[in-house]
Formats: sequence, C-alpha cells, structure tokens
Amino acid sequence: MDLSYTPAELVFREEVRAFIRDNLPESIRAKAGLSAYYDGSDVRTWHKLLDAKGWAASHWPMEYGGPGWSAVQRYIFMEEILQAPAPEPLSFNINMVGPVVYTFGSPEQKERFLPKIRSLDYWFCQGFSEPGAGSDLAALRTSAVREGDDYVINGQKIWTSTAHDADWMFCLVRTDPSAKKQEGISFVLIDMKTPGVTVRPIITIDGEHHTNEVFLDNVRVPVVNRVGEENKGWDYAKFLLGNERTGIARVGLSKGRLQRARRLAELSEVLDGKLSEDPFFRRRCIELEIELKALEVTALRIIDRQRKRNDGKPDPASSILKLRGAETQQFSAELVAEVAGPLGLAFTHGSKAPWQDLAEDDLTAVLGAVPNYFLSRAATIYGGASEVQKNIISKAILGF
Amino acid sequence: MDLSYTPAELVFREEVRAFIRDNLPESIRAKAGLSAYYDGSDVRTWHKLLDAKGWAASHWPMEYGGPGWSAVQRYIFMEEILQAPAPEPLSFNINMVGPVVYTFGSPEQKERFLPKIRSLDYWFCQGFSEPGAGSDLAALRTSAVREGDDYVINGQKIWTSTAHDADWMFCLVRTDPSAKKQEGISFVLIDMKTPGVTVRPIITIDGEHHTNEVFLDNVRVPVVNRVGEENKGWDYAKFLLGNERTGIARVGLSKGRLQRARRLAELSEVLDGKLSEDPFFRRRCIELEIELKALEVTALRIIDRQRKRNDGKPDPASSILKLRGAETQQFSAELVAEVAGPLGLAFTHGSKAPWQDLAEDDLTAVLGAVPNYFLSRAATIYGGASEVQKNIISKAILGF
Amino acid sequence: MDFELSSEQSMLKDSVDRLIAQRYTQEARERFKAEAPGWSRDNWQQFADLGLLGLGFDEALGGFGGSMTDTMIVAEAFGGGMVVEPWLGSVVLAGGILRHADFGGREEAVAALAEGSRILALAHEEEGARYLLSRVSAKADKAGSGYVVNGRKINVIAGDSADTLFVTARTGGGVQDEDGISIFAVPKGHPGVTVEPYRSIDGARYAAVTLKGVELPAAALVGAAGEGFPILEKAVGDAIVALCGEAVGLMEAMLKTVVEYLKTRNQFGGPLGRFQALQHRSAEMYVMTEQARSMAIYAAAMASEPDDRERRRAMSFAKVQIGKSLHFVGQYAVQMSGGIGVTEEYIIGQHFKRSTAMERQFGDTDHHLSLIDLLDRRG
Amino acid sequence: MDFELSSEQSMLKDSVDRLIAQRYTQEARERFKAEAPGWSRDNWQQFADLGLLGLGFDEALGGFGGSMTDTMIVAEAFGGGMVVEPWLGSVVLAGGILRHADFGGREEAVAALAEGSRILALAHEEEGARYLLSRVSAKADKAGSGYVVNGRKINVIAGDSADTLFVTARTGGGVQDEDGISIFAVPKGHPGVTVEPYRSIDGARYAAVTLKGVELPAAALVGAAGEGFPILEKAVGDAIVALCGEAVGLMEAMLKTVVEYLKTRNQFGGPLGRFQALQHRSAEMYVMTEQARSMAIYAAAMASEPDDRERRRAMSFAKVQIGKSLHFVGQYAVQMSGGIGVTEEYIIGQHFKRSTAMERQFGDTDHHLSLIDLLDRRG
Repeated sequence: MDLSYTPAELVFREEVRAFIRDNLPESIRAKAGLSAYYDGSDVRTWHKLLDAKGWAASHWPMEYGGPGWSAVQRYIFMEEILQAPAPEPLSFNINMVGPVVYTFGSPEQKERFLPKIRSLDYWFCQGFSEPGAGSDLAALRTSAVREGDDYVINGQKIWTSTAHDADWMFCLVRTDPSAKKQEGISFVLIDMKTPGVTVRPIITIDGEHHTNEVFLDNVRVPVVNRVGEENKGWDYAKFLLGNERTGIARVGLSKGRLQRARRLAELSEVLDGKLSEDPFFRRRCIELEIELKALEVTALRIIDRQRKRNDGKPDPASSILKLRGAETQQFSAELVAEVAGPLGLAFTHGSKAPWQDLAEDDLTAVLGAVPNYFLSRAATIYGGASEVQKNIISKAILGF
Repeated sequence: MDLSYTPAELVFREEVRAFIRDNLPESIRAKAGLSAYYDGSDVRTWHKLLDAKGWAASHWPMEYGGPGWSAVQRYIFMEEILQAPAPEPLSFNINMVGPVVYTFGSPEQKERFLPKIRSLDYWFCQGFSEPGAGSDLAALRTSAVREGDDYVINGQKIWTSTAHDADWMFCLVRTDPSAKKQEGISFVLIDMKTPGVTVRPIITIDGEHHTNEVFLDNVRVPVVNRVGEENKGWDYAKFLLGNERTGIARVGLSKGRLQRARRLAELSEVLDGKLSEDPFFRRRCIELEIELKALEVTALRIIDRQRKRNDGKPDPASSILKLRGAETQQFSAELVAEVAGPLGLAFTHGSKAPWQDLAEDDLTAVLGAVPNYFLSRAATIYGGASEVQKNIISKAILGF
Repeated sequence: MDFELSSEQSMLKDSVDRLIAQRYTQEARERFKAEAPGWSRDNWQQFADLGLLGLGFDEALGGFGGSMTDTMIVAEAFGGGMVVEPWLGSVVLAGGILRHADFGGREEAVAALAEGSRILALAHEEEGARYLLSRVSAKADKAGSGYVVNGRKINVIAGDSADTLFVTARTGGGVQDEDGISIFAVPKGHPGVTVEPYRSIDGARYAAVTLKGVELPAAALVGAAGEGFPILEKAVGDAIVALCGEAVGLMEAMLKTVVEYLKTRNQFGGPLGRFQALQHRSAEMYVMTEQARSMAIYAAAMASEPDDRERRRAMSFAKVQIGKSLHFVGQYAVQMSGGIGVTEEYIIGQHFKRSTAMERQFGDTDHHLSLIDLLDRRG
Repeated sequence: MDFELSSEQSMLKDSVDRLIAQRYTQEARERFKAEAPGWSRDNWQQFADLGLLGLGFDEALGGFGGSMTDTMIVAEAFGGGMVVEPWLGSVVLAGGILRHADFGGREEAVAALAEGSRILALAHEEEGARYLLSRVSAKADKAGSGYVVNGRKINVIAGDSADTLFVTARTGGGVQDEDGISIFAVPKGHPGVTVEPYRSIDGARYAAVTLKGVELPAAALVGAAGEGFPILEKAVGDAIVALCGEAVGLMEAMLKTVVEYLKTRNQFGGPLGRFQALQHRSAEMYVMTEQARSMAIYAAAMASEPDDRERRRAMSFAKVQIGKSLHFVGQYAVQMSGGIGVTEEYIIGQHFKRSTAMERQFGDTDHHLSLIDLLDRRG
C-alpha cells in the first residue's frame, strides 16, 4: 500500500497546472472570480484548446485520440481543471456518448462521429429524462416508429442541459411499446437541426438558462443513427451512466470554493473582528477540508480497485462519491454564500451591484454567491438523487 | 394569546420549589450530584412525602385524591421535580395504571386499588412488551386461559422496568387466541408474589439493574383482577399510552443537566483556558437552551389545545414532544459527558474514582456521566421509538 | 397562560387569510413583482382598508391598535403568500421607528402610514456592517442648526418607493458604538440623495441609497441626537417578530406543497409518498415548523419585555430557531420536489429563495448565536 | 499510488483475522476480561508468536519490522474483535517511546517486548490535562546524579500489569510547555510508586499511578532531559493510527451486526430491514465507515511524515473523521437494534461502549479540531 503520488505523477500534475495557467483565456478565468457561469463559447474555446493538446478525451483509448493516461493521471487532470477552476471537457461528449460510440457503434459511426465528439465540433446533449419519469428513467415514453430507413420520433424530453448550445442529442426512445419497461428501448443520435425538434428553455432558481425541455414532433432520424442493436438501448444507457463515475465527487470544485471562501473571509467583519478569525467559520472550513480529504482518498481507493478488477462494471461503492461529493459541493457553495452575508441579499449574478466600490475589490466574488448556492441544491437531485444512491448502497452493498 | 404565567401560577411554582427544597431528603438529593440513580427506597420515600402533601397524583380527579390542579400547574409541578432534580412520582402508578382503574375499573377495584396505587403501597410495573414483539406491541403472545374464577397465564414479558421493586404488574394478556391481533387482549393486574412469577434482571449498558424479564409460568390470577371487559384490553392500553403525554418532553430534566454541564465546565481546562470559556462549548449550550425553550412552548401549546378540546384523545402532535424530548435528553446527557472529557473514560457510577482528590470537589459530578450518556440512548427507543413517532406524524398529521 | 386567539385576533386572521387566498396566486404575485414599483399599490390600499398599515400603533396616535401577536398573525398569512408589498419593511420595521421614537409630527406620520398615503423605509444597513446593528459609518455633521449627512446605505426595503426615508448616521461615537447613532427623516427627492433600486434574491424590491452632502434641518432628527440605537434595536425586534410569523407561514406553505406533491407524483409504480424515507423527512419538516411556530409566539410575547437584555436575548433565540427551521425545511422542500424544485417556475423554487433571504434578514443564525453569547458574557 | 495490500500484508491480515475469529467470541472475551490481570496472557503469547508484539520495530532492534500500515491492518482485526489485551497501549503507544527515543538498553527492551516477556505502559495523562499532550504537572527534581519524581497519572493502559512504566514528568518549563517534559523508565514495584487499577467504560484495564518521592537514577531517563515531547507526540501519533484501524474494524463489526439484525428481526409482519428509513440509515453508516477507512489509510501513510506540522495536522484530521464516524455509527447501531441495543449482554452494547471510549482516547473530536486550528494559526 502506498498512498503518495509517484514522482512521475507529481511531474504530470505540474504539467497540467502549467498548461492551465498558460493557456486558459483571461476572460474565462475572470468569470470564476465573479461566480459567473461559462457560456457555450467559453466551453467550446477551452475544449478545443485541450483537444489540440490531446487532452480533451482523457480516458478514451489512444486509437480514438485518448492521451493514454493512467486512472490516477485522469483523476489528477480533472481535479486540477476543477480547482483552477476552468471549464471541464464536456461530459456529455467525453464521458457519455463517446464511450458508447467507440464501444457499441458501427465502424462508420466511429469514423463519422468520434473525431467530432472529441473536438466538440458536434456538441452533444443528453435526451434521457422525461416529464413523467424522473428518477424512474426506464418509464420513458418517447416513441420511435420505423418508417423505411427512418425512425419517426414523437415525445418530450426534459432537463436537457445545454440543448440550446448543442448540435446533436443522444436519446433514448421506445422502439418496442409492447416490451417490458427496460426492454424495447433504443439509443439514437439526433441532429438538433432536424425539423420537428423544438427546444424550450427551463430557467433554474439562479435565474439562468442551463437546461431545457426538448419536444420531438415527428422527427425523422435515419436508422443508421441508431447506436448498437434495436431494443438494447437500456444496456448502453447503463454502461454510459456507470462510466467514469470516479470523477463525480468533484473534490477539486469544492476545494476551489473552500479556498475562495477563506480568502473572501479576510475581507469581511463579524461581531468581534474579521470573519476569517471567527472560530466557527474557521472550524467549518477545517471540517470541510477533512471531509474533502476523506472523499479524495475514497475516490482514489475506488479508482485503484476498478483498475485492479478491470471488468468495466460500475462499482456500487462509487455511490459514496456521488452522495458525499454532491453534499460537499453544496456545503462549499453555502460556505461562500455565508461569507457574502447580507451583501448576498442583492440578486447579482455575473453583474455588479448598485454599490460600485465593491465591484472594484475582491468582494465582487461574493456577488452571485447566493444564486450559486441556489443552483447547488440540484447536485443531490440530478444524476441519481441522494435517495437513489442510498437505495443502491442498501441493495447492492448491504444486501437489503 | 398570553404566554406568561399568571401571578397565581408563579406563586404556585414558588410553593413547589419551597416544598422540594424543604422536604427532599439530603441523601436523595446527593445522588443527583453524583449522577447516581435513585434506588427503590428513595422513590418510595419521596413518593410518600408527596402523597402526604396530596401531590402524588397530580392529574387525578379530586375524588380519587388528585390535587385539582390545572394543566399548567401540573406542567409546572413536573418541571420543578425534574429540574430539582428529585424522583418523579412513579409513572407506572400515577400516569398509567391509576387512570385505567378509575376510568374502566369496577367500584370494588377502585376502592381496593386506587389509594394504594396513589400512595405507592402497591408499586406497579408494566407487563406490555414481549421478546417477539418490540415496537409491534399488539403482536404479544402471553396467554390467559380461563379456569373457573381464575385466568391461568403463561408467557414472557420483557423490558419490565422496576419489576424487582414492584408489588404488582399491570399486564396485557391474550384471552382470545383466535381473534385478530388487536382484539382478544385483556388487561389484568397480577400480584408479583403469585407462584409462577419469576423476575430475571436485565443489566443495561450503564452496568445497572433497571429492568427485567418476567416469566409467567401457570400463574393463576383471579378474574376479578381483570380491569374492564374481556378482550378489550387493547383499548385500555391505548388510553394508557396516550394519557398525560405532555410531560414526556421532560424539558426540566434536560434543563437541569444543562445547568450542571455549565457549572462543571467552570472546573475544566481545554487548549486555551476554561471549558466554560470555549466558544464551541458555549454555543452548544446556547443551542440546547434554545431548543429547550422551543420545546417548552410547544408542550404548553399542546397542553392548552388539549384543555380546550377536552376530548381525552391523544394529540398526535405530542409525538413532537416524545421525539424532540428524547433527543434533548440525549443531547444534554452527552453534554455532561463531554465535560467529563478523559476523566469519563474511567467506569465510575455513583462511586469514587481511584484518584481520591477529585471526589472531594465538584468534579465528582462528572463521574458516572458517561454511563448516564449510555443509558440515555434508550430515550429514543422506549415508549415508542423515534421511528415510530415519525410514522405517527406522517400518518396521523400529514396523511401519508 | 393562554395560546388561544382572541375573537378579534381570529377575525383578523380570517380576513387576512381570505385576502391572501384571493389575491396571491403565484401568477398574480409575478404580476405584482413586474408592476412599478415592484409591488401592487392596489394591494397596499386593500391592506390599508383592513387596518393592516396601522397595526401595532396606538389608536391615540391614529393607528389601528393591536399587539405584536397581531402583527405576527398577519405576517404568517403574508408569509404563506410570499407577499411582495413592503409591509414588513415599511410598516413594521420603518414604522417601528415611529412606534418607539417620540418626536414632532409623529401623529401625522402614523396617520399617513395607516391610511396608505405614505410609504416609509429604513435606510440603515451598510456595506461593511455584516448584521451588526451598531456598525454605522455614515456621518451627520453639525452645520448651523442642522446637519450635513454623508454615507451609503444598502438593502433598503422599498427604498425607491418610500416617501420618507429614516436614515441612520453617526453624530458621535466609534464605528461600532451603540452610542452616537442618530436617526433622520429624509423626504423623497431631497437634494443629495440618490436612490438606486435593485432586486433582492427573493424578488423583493430593495435600493441602495447614497447621501452626499445632504443638508437637513434640526427638525429632521427623530428622537434625541446620538440616542437612536435603542429605537433602532426595538424596531428591528419588531421586524424579527414579523419575520418569524412570515417564516412560519412560509414553512407551512412549503410543507403543504411538498406533501401534496409526494402524494400525487408517481414514480417506480406508485406515489412517491409511499417511501418511508420521504415520509420521515416530511415528519421532520413538520417538527421543525412547529418548533419555529413556538418561537414565533415566544418572540411576540417578549417583544414588549422592558428588560433590554432579556428582550434582545429572546429575539435572538427566536431568530436562531427560525433560521434553523428555514434552513432545514427549505433545503428539503427543494430536495423532495426533485428536478422541478430547482426551477424558477415552480412555487417551491420561489419558496426556497424567500426562505434563504429570511435566514439572512436581520442577522443570520451565526450572528444571533454570537449575539446571545455576547449578552451572556456581559451578564 | 497503490492501495493494494502487499502479499506480506495479506498474509499478516489473514493470520490475525483467523486468530480473532477463533479466539474472540463474545463469550471468550468476557472470560478474558474476568481473568487476572483483566486480559489473557495466553492470547499475549499467541500475539508474540505471530510477531505482533514486535511489529513496527526495526529488525535491527530485534523487532519484527513492518510499517504503520501493517500496524493499522492488525488493529483493524483487533477492533472487530474488541481485543482486551493491551496491544495498543503497550506495543504501539508505550512501545512508541522505544521506537522514537534513543537510549541505552533499547535493543534489550524491544526484544523483551517482542517476545512477550515484558509489558510496557505509558503513564502520562493527568487529571487536569484534558487531552492536551503537553500539560504535565508531575515534577522530576534533580537529586544528586538522579531524580526524584512526584505526581499522579491516570488512565494508564495496563498500568497494573506493566513491567516497565514510562512516566512523564517535568524537569523544566511551565505546565503547558512542550519543552521541559522528560520521560523516565520506572520498573514494576519501584519504591514510592502506587498502582491502583480500575475498569474503563469499555471494560479495559486502566490504572491510576501515584508517584511519591520516587528516586530514580540518571539511567532511568529515556532520551534527553526536557526533550520528551517530540517522542511522546510521535508515540501518540502511532497510537492514533492504530486506533483508527481499530475503529474501522469496530465499525465494520457494528454495521454487519445491525444489518444482520434488521434482516432477521421480524416486526409488523416482516423483517425490519424492509423499512426504507432503516435501509437508508444503514447506507449512511456504511458511508461513514468507508470515509473513516480512507482516513485510517491516510493516517498510516502520514505517520512517518518528517514535517512535524504536516504530520500532526494529518493525525488530527484522521482522528476527527474517525471520531465523527464512530459517533454516528455507534449511536445508530444502538438505535436500530432497539431495546437489546441498550443491554449489557448484547454485543452492540459492548461495541457502543468501545466506540464511545475510542472517541475520547488520544483526544476527542473537539480537541483535534481546535488543535488543527492552532497549528494553522501558528502557520
């Protein structure tokens, strides 16, 4: 057992840090300071810089453009990205649809899609959730009826994040309505410009446009855009959801927020002095730091185990990472919002408050802190709610 | 709406305080300081002093020896007892079997039993729980078969607290094995000296003897000792369990412990000075104080509502009192144990530690603090576990 | 001891509940927020007609009478509807200055407030103050018989619609001293006063108020010079009582919405409400709401406690409990609503924003815990 | 980075697991506690035969070799069985003095410890010290070439069975200073030493040790005079690693026991384990156990970190996580076991006592959080 990074891993970490420092555009970096969100063009710009470096698709096989990193290197890379913070390589493309295409796609699909998935020339969004389904994903009802060489697709998707930026959508549709719930589902790729695709924004509680409803009204999709076998889509979806789960703790994101909270607390006064000297605030920071250390080691343990086992199956213990990862993301967002104090009462998000002086010093970073906290509440809901993770642990690990 | 005690109520409180101050024997008072438990003779002694004053049966009708107090007076009385602290009037007698006898008993039973229940000449224990039943009380299996003027009773009871001190046991037995679960149960009074009654101690995790198993082996109980109708015992048990639930928060007990924790913290050093000056300890005390204030007002609100409604039915909102009351009892016990610090590692309970000096000052009170904390874990288990209280709230109040 | 509402209180409660039920649908609320000045003048007049704008003011002063318990009753109904009109900010908080200060023109001001013809606002908070009530750096310098005031105030509820601003500024003392704070009445549009409105995180209408060389006559002083703190502290105490009431109403609404959602939303072949983990969490939300209700009642009873330390301690006790309950109920209301819980459109999202704002208004949980400790150390 | 056990470590783990499975039934454990001196000398010899008493000592010194990770592995198995033998107190903690101090007779002492012929104990804690490692009021005064020691020590693990006591006493410095603490080796039965044994809350064997005018030669000094603190701190760091391992083993045992209980205990017409609220709580216990395991691994890795501040901070990090996990898992293990959970007889009650004791041993959660803050402030 050896817990420390090897010298080679430390060198690699320095290389990643240097690349981010030297290449992340200042306009994108500045948004993090204002708790503002990256827009689509920020994500594309940075993703393409990473791709040019050969780092966009960190865990893809080298034959499809992956960098050939170890699991620990991939972990280091993602943590450095999150902690910088810089935009992540788009998860829909890199962690989700890409691996499905190179694992289950036809040779033609691999050739046509993989390079553009990797480079973000095709920005993909995910068409899984439906209004009537929620956590019960397999209850989906969007239908695909075969007509000649096309499927004619009708239905509605919801929580389709970045659909308004996306070029394509990977989508679960029901191709056999008579089959049982998890059967009769297929996995298709839909060009967002196809007639009949309508995107309607959903505004989240931070007042921003991150996600959407997507209406599919007689959308014709060529059968060649189906990945894998007909009616086997549920298997691919499970594969996709279990893939690269070790990054889901997002420890780096929370670490970055903790650093910001501590720095901003230097500028804020409480009853007896600076907030940064307040014993309760300090202890809360220490407790979060401990929690993140434990979570990081847990993530590394699970990576290590998966590497040894190498059977490609998701480890139910990774539910710990989703559960605690989401909680620490929320807690760290809340810590920054706490620093904001009464200044956080003003609704400001990537914009300045009416009192102008503040916008000139570091306290600008507290602006938007409360909307960020609002949005952080989603972390324990999407991608398998905390309640679902506890169900998984109690069933798959404890055997209830 | 008027939240303050009336002048008359304040006078009454002073009267209760004075009585306790002037009458509670020093030997009994001293035990509280050592976190030691009252033994059977302490309880009898004090109960009899209260009975002589006419205060033993605070909510009984005056015709059976009650003092004719208002609900608020009863609340004040109990809080003062708990906060003193002094032994409580024995709940099994006063809150449980007494009201069943005067509500459902025959004139002969009232005459024979009530005065001795009130005076504790007959110490009663409760024979409800059984090894196979737990929280599912109605699953009880102890059988009572009619033979002439007797029932012949066979079975086993568990968690029979004070059975080793008791003269009598009120007991649920199954008189109709063919009836549905809640039906076919009768409520009988059993003289503990009857042949076939065997009491076996259960030692709890504090190392003390509070509770027992009771084995009933062909125990002959006269049919005249059945209270109320045959096979209606479940109704009487429900009546009993719903009776006087407003005292279950035991706010006074927790208040007394909080005072003790604060006082003892004056004598203990942490990293930077006295524990009593430690910001975390101080805040924990304040938070408990706030919680207890809220709980006290909630208890008074429920008392007030029951008084107005006056239908004798238990208010499901009183589950709040059991739930939060148990939690605050645990928290306050833990607070005292926290003050004990490493001294709490020694197992001492009502006895001195091997280091003698300590026994001479106030720090003796930390001795036994940890065993008390151990036993406090039972508060969320007995008398309807916290999980059961949440079921009650979600069903009876929220309508799930 | 009596927790029952009097018949007058029951009538008051019924009429306000009815008003909210009729006027405060979610859709109507969005409309009110969109109207100038960010709330409905029509509603304001209705409040006036019901006597709500004069509540808590002696009838002798031209008010409607009523205790802080009455204020709490109204606030509870307002909290359930998430009323956007600045009743709390104008009538309870800024009105609290009228209630607790003695100065010329007070009767006239109460009458105008009560009839709805004058909006009041309290311009007190400053950028660096972080909840500490006595931290005032705005200065009022003697100039002839009057004063010249300089400073900037933030989070002024209804600052842009106010006809009169009560502005706090230092005539003496150090930046955190309780002594030396003075209160001035500044009429709308007074030279040197700039009012910049903005939205708060819960959609209310706030303003930043900048005072540059604002010349005020001696008559603008409310109460004695340098003795504004006790008035301010009592006004904020009143506002805490109202906020506690609002919080209870809000939590009731959240709990009701969530329980209804769980009972009707089907997933995995049945209503979500059949899952015990969700039932238990709902039960815990209920307990937190009831504990908050108890402390709101306690705060209302203690608002008129003459002992300063006891009263301030009680207000902080209440705010701590309310803050903890809002935190718990608000976060889990969102969680149990799933995806729609984090949307702008669904009512729970609005509830959560309001509850988050309430946690901070007049000092967050940490602040009040520290304040209690400070009072205890002072003894 | 590699989390896999080496083949030697796997073998070690297997052999200790087997030993515990064979020897440490609940009934056997009660018997060991009842034997003099409160644990089994027979078990001790078995530990010696497996090399566990020389674990963590260089082979050059006569030890068995092995890293702190090996110590953690053994501790985990011991924690699951709630071993009552003073392995942690004697081999890891008091043995830590041998490991980190350099003094005459060290080889001989290690060899005697490793073969099981000598029991060591550390007599360091005092009544008023409350977890602070540097708070020592026992005094060692120079007398001729030697010392005279006076003081009283409590919570000395295996104090009554120890052949050698390592006693801390001040040769200089103020009562909380890290400088000025010296360590003395005191043989069993030395004149002026009184040992009073007692039981700890978890059934272990502790003692109070009183030293009255105890005369010791200069050779009794372990390491340099006044420089005992760094040795002590490292020995306690080692003990924290072992405690973390024990805690993980204990939590695993509690979780296993509770899950088994819930699956088999029938109530309301089926096994308790079908209730989702209990399933979710079990899942949370699992998460807390795994987080603790991660921090135990981290502590073992950091035990040999040469930077004092980094090492001490890491030990405190681990103890905080372990403390929180023990608190959560221990309390809910009792709760979910219902009535039998609070009895002396059922294993969960014993688990809970042990977990409560572990929360306090070598400093509770509050202490270590404050210690981290202190180290951070020192920078």
